[in-house]
Amino acid sequence: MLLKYAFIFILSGFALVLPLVSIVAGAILGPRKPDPVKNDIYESGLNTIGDTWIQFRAQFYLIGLVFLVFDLEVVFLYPIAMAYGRPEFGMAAVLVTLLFMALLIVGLVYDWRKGGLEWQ
Amino acid sequence: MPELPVEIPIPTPHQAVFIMVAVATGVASLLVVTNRNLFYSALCLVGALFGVAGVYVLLEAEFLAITQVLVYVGAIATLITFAIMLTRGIMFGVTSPNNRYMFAVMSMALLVFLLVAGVVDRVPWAVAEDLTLSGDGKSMIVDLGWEFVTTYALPLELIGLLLLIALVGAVMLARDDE
Amino acid sequence: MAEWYQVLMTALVGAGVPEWIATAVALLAGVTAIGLVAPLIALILVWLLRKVISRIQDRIGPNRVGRFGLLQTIADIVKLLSKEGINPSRADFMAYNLAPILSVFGVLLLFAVVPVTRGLIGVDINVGVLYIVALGSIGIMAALMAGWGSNNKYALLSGFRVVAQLLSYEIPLVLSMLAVVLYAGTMRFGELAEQQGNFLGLGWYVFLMPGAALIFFVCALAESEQTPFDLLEAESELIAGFHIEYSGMRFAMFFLAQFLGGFVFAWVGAAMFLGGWQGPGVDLPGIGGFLAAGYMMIKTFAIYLLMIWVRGTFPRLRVDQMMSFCWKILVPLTVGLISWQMVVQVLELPTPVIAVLVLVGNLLVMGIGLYAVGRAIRQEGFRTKRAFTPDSLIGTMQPVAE
Amino acid sequence: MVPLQAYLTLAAFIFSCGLYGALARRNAIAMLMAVELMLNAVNINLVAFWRYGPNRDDLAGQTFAIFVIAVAAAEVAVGLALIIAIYRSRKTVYLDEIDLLQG
Repeated sequence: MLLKYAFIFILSGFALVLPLVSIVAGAILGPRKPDPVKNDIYESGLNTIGDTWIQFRAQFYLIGLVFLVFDLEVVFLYPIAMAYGRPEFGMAAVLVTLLFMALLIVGLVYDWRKGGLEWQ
Repeated sequence: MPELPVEIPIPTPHQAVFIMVAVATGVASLLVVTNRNLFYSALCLVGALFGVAGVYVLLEAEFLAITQVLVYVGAIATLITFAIMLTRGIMFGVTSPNNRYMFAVMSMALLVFLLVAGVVDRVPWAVAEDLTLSGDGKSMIVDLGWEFVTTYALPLELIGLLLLIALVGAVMLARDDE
Repeated sequence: MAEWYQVLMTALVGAGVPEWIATAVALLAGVTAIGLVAPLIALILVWLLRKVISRIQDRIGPNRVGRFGLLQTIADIVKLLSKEGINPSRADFMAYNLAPILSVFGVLLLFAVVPVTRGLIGVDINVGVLYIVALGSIGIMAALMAGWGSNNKYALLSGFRVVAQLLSYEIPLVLSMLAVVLYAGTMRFGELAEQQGNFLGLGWYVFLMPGAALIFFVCALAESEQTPFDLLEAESELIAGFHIEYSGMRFAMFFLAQFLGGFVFAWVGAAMFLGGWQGPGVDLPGIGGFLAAGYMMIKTFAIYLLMIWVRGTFPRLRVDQMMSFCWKILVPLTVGLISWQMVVQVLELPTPVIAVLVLVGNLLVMGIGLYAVGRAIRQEGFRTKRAFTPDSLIGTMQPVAE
Repeated sequence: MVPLQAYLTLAAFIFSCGLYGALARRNAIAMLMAVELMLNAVNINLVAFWRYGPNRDDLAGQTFAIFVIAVAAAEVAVGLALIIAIYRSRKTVYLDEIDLLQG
């Protein structure tokens, strides 16, 4: 098994080097004549006003929150789905799983009712 | 050529990979807590979490490794980055200063590490003789799922309840009140 | 069935090479193959996209460089190589430069698990399906870093949107894949393809689970940032998205990652729903293997062409529509589908009955989904007649009132 | 084979880093990150003991590690929501400036 992951390990090294080499090659081959106007950031051709890192609403955070909860549901559901191959997997196990899923659906519905999923 | 006084062992590929992963993880986690820029801390945290996933792979717990990447790198690190962006005024320079107990805490943490490392080295661990895993990795995942719905059915429901409560609480806390 | 690296290693050891060198050579050969094939595929994809989109829009497309414009992409690469890499003022060096590298990194790693033919899979790991989803999150991190590091309001807003979109659509994506895993009982792509081999190699899961396949396709479109979900780089709102401040090779890296990402999702879809390498005649000795690899590529490119077709015809969604569609339609539908399948499969029924019930559930899901979308479109028709507030388009761009 | 002690030492190192960060940082988010490191160190230990223990068919170590990950996720979700809420009302994420209870 470790041999398979050794392959992924080597590939990950390669996958880092390939874009790095391309970018360095681009930096070497391309011209380099920076000037303030060129390096200025482009915001629809207007001069940039104020600080870039203005504050954002918590909407994005709420989406991330629901995602986190469902991601954990997935982590538990995948092994349970695999366990269907076992002959002794019965109705009791299914009920346990369905109850687990129902709890999370309640969370989603709560968020929905509270407007956490509305995009204002 | 003179003989070396200590024979340097040549690591097996498995050991060599472990050393690489361990050093990377250790350095990344050290940078998480010493970096003065909070955003860089978060990036280093992602690196450290990846390293821990690599450690799980070396321990042949592949489902746990993929869980680590899925939950920690995919969700938790992203949420932390969001929170960093949501809560700061100016992002340049020192955004993550230390408090006045820094040196005391540093020496304490060092002491804890040395103590634990020393103890770990001296304890005669009851390590199994034969370390090969029985069955393939697939049967392990199947067993994990089976454990979740039988032995650990109650903890599973409790986790579901905990997540529900966490979601409700966090939504109430973080919502924009207009 | 022996895997490719085992065959290679046995051959090398047989030739008298020490075992550890044989292992290293085999693994390096595999990595090199992926490293050569992936950029080549990207070249073909760019050319294909341009040609097909041009045809849809009643144009000819590139036809000057090489026959049928086949070398146009290479000319573009030469152009991109000779361009100046501009460093925007006050950009964050680490985040800005790491982002394009990481986005390619995440996509190239996905090529490790997608299957070509029997025994010719980079590595057939036990968690293959989850691996695809988990490593997709590297792209999210890269987009966030690019948006944050560019010191540009549009880039940052787009970076936030990327995260919101990709995170949201990951849930129905992974749940629709769970439907297949639940039925097949495996997460290995090799075994998934094996199990679809009945009925002369036509027992594909798309016939059994059309609902899951449709949801997977929609989510794959969203995950690879294609139309109608490409409002991350909507020209009219965000100019070019999180990579607006990138030029030269660094821009090319984002481009490469996006194309390859879409292709990998098409590949995964072909492997999970269209039977992988299965097809008539794959068990023949000799040509069977080549036929299988051919089927795999044809299916993958068919799905990719479908993606291009969608790209050429569909209008773009709004942010709020996109998020509602995901959380209010797709997620409940997939959860319902999974629950249905869980109940059906645990009943002690003969296999054909279970298959029919699963199919009924999928058709039900498709029906409800299409009805919900239709209703939403009708409501939207009323809504757009009213004067709309520009605030809803700019959305979260407003600073919070002090 | 890598000895068990190597894994335990690595976990101890990560735990100490987390301990230092959790106590020495002023920023609440940095503290949360340090707590995550400590939980990860614990997980490494759990899995290492499972792998090197006498009964590897008993998956308690791995199961527990997954539960730890789930609890950590819930902790992060609520913790960050608290930080965001406090930041909204008090405009700070520095823990020593948050002294609601001192009257």
